[in-house]
Amino acid sequence: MDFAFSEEQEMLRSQARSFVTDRFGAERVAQLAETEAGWDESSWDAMTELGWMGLSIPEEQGGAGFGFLEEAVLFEELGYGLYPGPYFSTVALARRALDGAPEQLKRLASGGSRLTLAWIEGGRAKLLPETGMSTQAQESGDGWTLTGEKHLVPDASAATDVVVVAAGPEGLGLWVARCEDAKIEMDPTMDRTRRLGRIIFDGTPAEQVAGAGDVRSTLERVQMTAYAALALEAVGAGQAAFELAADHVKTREQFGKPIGAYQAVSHQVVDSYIGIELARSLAYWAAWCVAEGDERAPMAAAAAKSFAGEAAVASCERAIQVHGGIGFTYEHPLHRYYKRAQWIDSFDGFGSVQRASVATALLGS
Amino acid sequence: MDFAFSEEQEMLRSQARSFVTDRFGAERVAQLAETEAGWDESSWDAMTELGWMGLSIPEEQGGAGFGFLEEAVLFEELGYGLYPGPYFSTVALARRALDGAPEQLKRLASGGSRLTLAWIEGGRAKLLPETGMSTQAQESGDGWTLTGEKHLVPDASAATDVVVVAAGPEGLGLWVARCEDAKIEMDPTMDRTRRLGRIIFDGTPAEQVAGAGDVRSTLERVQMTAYAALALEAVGAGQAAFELAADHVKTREQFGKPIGAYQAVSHQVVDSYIGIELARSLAYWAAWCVAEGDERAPMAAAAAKSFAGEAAVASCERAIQVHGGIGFTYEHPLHRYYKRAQWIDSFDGFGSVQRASVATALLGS
Amino acid sequence: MDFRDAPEEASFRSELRSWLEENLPDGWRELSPSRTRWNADVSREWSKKLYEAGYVGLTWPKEYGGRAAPYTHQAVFLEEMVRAEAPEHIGVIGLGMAGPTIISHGTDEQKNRHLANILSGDEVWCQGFSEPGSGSDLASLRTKAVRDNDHFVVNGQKVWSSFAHIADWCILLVRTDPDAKKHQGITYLLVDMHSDGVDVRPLNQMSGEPEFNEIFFSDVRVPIENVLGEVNAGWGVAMTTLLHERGTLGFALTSRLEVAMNKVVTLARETGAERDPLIRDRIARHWVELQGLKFTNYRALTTLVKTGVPGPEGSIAKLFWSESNQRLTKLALEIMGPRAQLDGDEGIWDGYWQYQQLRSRGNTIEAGTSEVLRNIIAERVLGLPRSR
Amino acid sequence: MDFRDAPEEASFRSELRSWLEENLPDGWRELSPSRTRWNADVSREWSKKLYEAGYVGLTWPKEYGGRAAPYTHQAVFLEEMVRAEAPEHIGVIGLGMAGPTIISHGTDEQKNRHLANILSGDEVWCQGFSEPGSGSDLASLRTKAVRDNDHFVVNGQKVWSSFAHIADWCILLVRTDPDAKKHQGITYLLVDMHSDGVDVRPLNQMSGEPEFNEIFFSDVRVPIENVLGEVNAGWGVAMTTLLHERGTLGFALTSRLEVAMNKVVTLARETGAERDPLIRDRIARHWVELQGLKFTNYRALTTLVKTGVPGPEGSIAKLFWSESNQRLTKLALEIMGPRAQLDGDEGIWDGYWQYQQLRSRGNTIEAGTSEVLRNIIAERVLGLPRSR
Repeated sequence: MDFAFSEEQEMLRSQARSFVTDRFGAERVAQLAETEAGWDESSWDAMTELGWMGLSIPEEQGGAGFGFLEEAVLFEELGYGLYPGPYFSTVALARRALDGAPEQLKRLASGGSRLTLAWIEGGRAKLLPETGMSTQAQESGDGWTLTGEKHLVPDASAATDVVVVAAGPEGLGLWVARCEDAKIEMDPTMDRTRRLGRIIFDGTPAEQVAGAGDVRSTLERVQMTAYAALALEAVGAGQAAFELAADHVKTREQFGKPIGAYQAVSHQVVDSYIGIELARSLAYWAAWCVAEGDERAPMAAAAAKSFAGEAAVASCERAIQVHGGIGFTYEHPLHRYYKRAQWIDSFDGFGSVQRASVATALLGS
Repeated sequence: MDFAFSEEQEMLRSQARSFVTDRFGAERVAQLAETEAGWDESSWDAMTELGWMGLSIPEEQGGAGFGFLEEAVLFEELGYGLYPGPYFSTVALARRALDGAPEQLKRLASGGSRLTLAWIEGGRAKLLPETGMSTQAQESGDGWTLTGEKHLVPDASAATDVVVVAAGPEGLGLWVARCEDAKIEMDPTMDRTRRLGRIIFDGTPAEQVAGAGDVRSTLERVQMTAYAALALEAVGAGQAAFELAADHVKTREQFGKPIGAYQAVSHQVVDSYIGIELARSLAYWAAWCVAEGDERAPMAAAAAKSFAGEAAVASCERAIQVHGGIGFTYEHPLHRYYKRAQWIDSFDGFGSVQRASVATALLGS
Repeated sequence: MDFRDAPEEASFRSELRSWLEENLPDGWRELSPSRTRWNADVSREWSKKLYEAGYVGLTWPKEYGGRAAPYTHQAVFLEEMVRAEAPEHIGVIGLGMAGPTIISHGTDEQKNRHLANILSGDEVWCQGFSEPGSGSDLASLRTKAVRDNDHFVVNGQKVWSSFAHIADWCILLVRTDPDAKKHQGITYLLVDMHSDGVDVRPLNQMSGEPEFNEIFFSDVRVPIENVLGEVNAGWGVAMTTLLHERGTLGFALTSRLEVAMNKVVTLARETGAERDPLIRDRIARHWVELQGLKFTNYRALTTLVKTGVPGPEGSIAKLFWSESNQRLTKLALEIMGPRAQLDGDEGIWDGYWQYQQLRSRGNTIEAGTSEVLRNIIAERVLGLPRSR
Repeated sequence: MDFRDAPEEASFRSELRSWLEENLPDGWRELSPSRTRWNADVSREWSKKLYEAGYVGLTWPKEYGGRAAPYTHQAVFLEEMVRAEAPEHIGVIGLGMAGPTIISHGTDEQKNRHLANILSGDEVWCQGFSEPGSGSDLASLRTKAVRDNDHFVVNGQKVWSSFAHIADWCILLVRTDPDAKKHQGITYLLVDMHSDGVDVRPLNQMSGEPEFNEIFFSDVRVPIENVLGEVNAGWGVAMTTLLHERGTLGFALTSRLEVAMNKVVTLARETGAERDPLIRDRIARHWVELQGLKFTNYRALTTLVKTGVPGPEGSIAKLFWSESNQRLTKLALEIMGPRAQLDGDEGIWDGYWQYQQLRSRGNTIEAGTSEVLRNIIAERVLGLPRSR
């Protein structure tokens, strides 16, 4: 029973903290958020060089052969720094669908691809589809083609490749396509550092990576990994907002005292501290369960995502409140953490959706 | 548009306030709560003399010919004073089922009866029964007899007569029986000033007061009147707890200051004030709607009961908290308000049950 | 007690309802649940129309263009505006704050000059109270005005000023005696925003849109007759303004909340969320809260009508409204599920709720933070000891 | 990071699990979800059994009867006690507060005299800190002790003292220098509760049952060798006690919450409330919170194991536990619906939840009010300025 990261993992954390604070301070993130691309493509090469793309990819495919626990450290730190770029969509979503596609993993580890996952269609938004899909995969020569439209695809314009949930002749399956072969339209997204878009496939060539037999289990793995990753990001973002709040109330004076001396202010900061610490514990537990393939992983990940998403939102809201007017302006960084926290909170449904899964595990359906 | 009680109603309020504070101060209520009877039977005669029993009963049956708005004033004040006795069960529950029984109203107005309503059976607890009832009414000579067992009957041992929801040959109906003809067993109730009991009928003679044709509408009237009355009582009880809290924090000192100077304390008292004021507005609105037979009455009464019940519970909880240890003792009066507030909150289901009715009115079922 | 309209209220209501039906801008209702919010030109035109029909300044004295109607007519007016989802008058600050303060403290000349123009929308007003260094602690303000013969010369910076970019006039608090105690060296000025040396810069809020502004004053000359009340006695005058900001305005805000509540019901129907028991419970909770708030306002109003002083319950309005509006707008996003992040054209209703939700976070900060308002209720309404 | 048991943890767990299965009092599990709670005789016997099997004082030094096991064994112990729904050791105050304080500050003689007896349950302890006039402001205490040769003579009154009616010993704070500053004239005494002049009177709590007591001291003579730490330096010693009360005890309280959580699930199943989506959401919320609290405790524990100092997260345990327990017990009543008012024999599970719900209101008051604990986190953990 040991609830601490290893020394190596802590070194990775320091590395990641330096990376985001040196390259992606609040001002830089704000600048990038206003650009058309929304991110700094050169950061991908830097992160590849640091070995981050292949962290959990086996050595034979050019990765480092570590697991999700190492990636967990990065998710928390990239959340803290609000890193804008397709790391979440690549590593938490698409990469989890590629264990049966060694060539894809090789490309990813070498920095040759950036990925995302497309699962949502008009009217259906759940990550685990109950039935059918209007996006169709058809056999064509020795390969496949995809036709259909996917919505709310994270970081669609930053990705080079996309894993698609589609209906094939044998039932649901997963295919990978090149983004350049499809049409991509980005939508206005509240969180400008993690945008959503539509991808339209029209006879787009694709390669199958999971068939009807294992699509469900693959998507379950994607879902729990995404939940855990988002919980960690939420902890990072919520922690950053909490730190801004704590620093501000120590120095801002009103009525002759720092406002942190008023309980109506200080107790809000305490509640953020408590919320984020509990969220952190849940997120680490979920990360470990996912990394180890523990049987509690789906429940732990759902629990962590629901709690951490809400805790991060609340931490940002309290931070805005104790900052007063300045925290409500566009020029202050707080709203960026807030929008990321809300992005996380809304992913695959707000907290009550994940709590419904927890309830099913506890009480039956 | 006028949101104030009339001068006459305000005089009635003063009269009621004097009655409860002179005769039923916190110490007296505490004494009575520990007796076997649980109340002071002589108070009934005094209240009858004040004309309270017949307030809403037509003059031809010996009443004053006023309406529910006058009774509303009493419910709030009796809640403030935690009056122990079957006023709620008589006036808010049973009396509303007796409009078609002028002789019963006459007896009530003259102080000749104290009433309650018996609707719950094992396994079914809703005031508006969906179907069936195991308690049976059978014709017998020129009258009726009742057989069956009713649970959770308010103030069962203090009542002389009971209105019973039972199944007759034509379907559900309402009958009145004498309590002395039935077997009454009181149950341990958290609120010792408003106890619940079981009444067992075994061929008990009874008089029919509503038949299958109007039982549903009668029970709907009972329900909305009970909700409004309980909302008013909750306002009274919650107000009393709020006042105890406000007084305490002005005088109790810790760290060299009255504790009301600490925002963590004073803001709790403010939140109680807000909760009770909103509850009061809802309760008055509901009372007016019920008094006038306004079409919004069922929705207003459900809204008021759900909000006021929860506001009163919260007001008591904050009062206990700011009192510290002393507020948690049996000898302090606070727990009596708290238990009454919880009694109200649990009546016919906690707040979410009434909110479900509100939602149906707003959104359809 | 009677929740029905008295006869003259009923006739006022029916006259107003017909008027609104005939006069609402074309296609307004269809437009309203979209992000398209506030357009100064449309708003000015609408304000004028309302004024000419006699619906602005209902409770103001007749000699200043008002109608001297009872306060209950104002309540009827707000209810009908909600029912019609009608746009608001442009002069929020003038009608709710500057006007009532001028009525209380102004000279006849000031009243004659400004009040009718406020009602007609010909003068748009803004507020110059807050400064970067003085938020909740308003009396620590440092913008200074120095007497120069028959003028004050103003230098300093104000912030969080809505409408300043289109305003003609400003109610401005300045320090005129730096040696006096904090509350005793403040003067309340009426400042022409078209004066030389006034520079307005928009401040973007979280959603990216401007709404608030900074105002910079550099040697702005304000004639001495534009002092409202007495020199160095501006703090008391400012209290009148704040009382109206938190009281009367809170009343109007409750009407806005009712509009939003109705829109949430529509949203739940459109998305199918109306079948989710968790959403149903929360919608019902909001509806109940809203009725509680509305009728609490009415109780305070009745006290005002009967005694001339609003009931203490009025202090609740702005505080509770702001927290309720935050919960309601968040509920709207939750109803949208994963689509909650889609803003603008692709969002449901053009990102209406995305804007409203972000905007709502300012509600507990502007016009008295929730922390300050709870202190005020604790101290002034409940008589608890001071916590500062 | 590894949430699995290390090999020696696994073997400890399996040994303990078998032991509990064999040794739990007959019918205990069937009895436990009823109001029948706490019986001193059963509890003493059980405590002795636990002690003799070596399960008490797992982390205490061997020379005082402990097992010198790593702290993780204590966590395993608590988990297994929850799993078995086993009764607790009678010596809550001795094990959690008096014992650790004596280990930190006691003389060898004091350690030898008391520690083993605390573990075995032969000495039951109570706490004499709070007074009617000094609740959160503990240092304002007025119970005084005057030196008389080799004794202190104690006079005064303490309150909120659990177990005092069956206690053999008391950790008592007294004022020994009335002229010193508030925190500097306090001495920490170990007092034999069987001494002349000690009078214990039960205080009934809201539910009507006694649990707390008042203790009156009239010329009680306490030998000078029963001073813990130095004379007039009792405040620092008391801080050690409070740290353990809120830290270690908070850890154990989380285990209790887990037992309660499991019972709520059972209740929801028995009543059919498990099908209500509102109840399902709340149960899930509680379960999630509970895991968060439990693993936060484990994180603090890991820090303690690695560095010898518990992590700052530990300060959360008692505060969050108390508020969570209040919500959970209220949920249980709501699950019962209109039957929630039925207490005692006629209630579901003999009024178990009715008692628990009322009892829970004390949780945010005893052992540091939530207000004080938030101040402590603000000031000591987050470094915010003092708010008093």
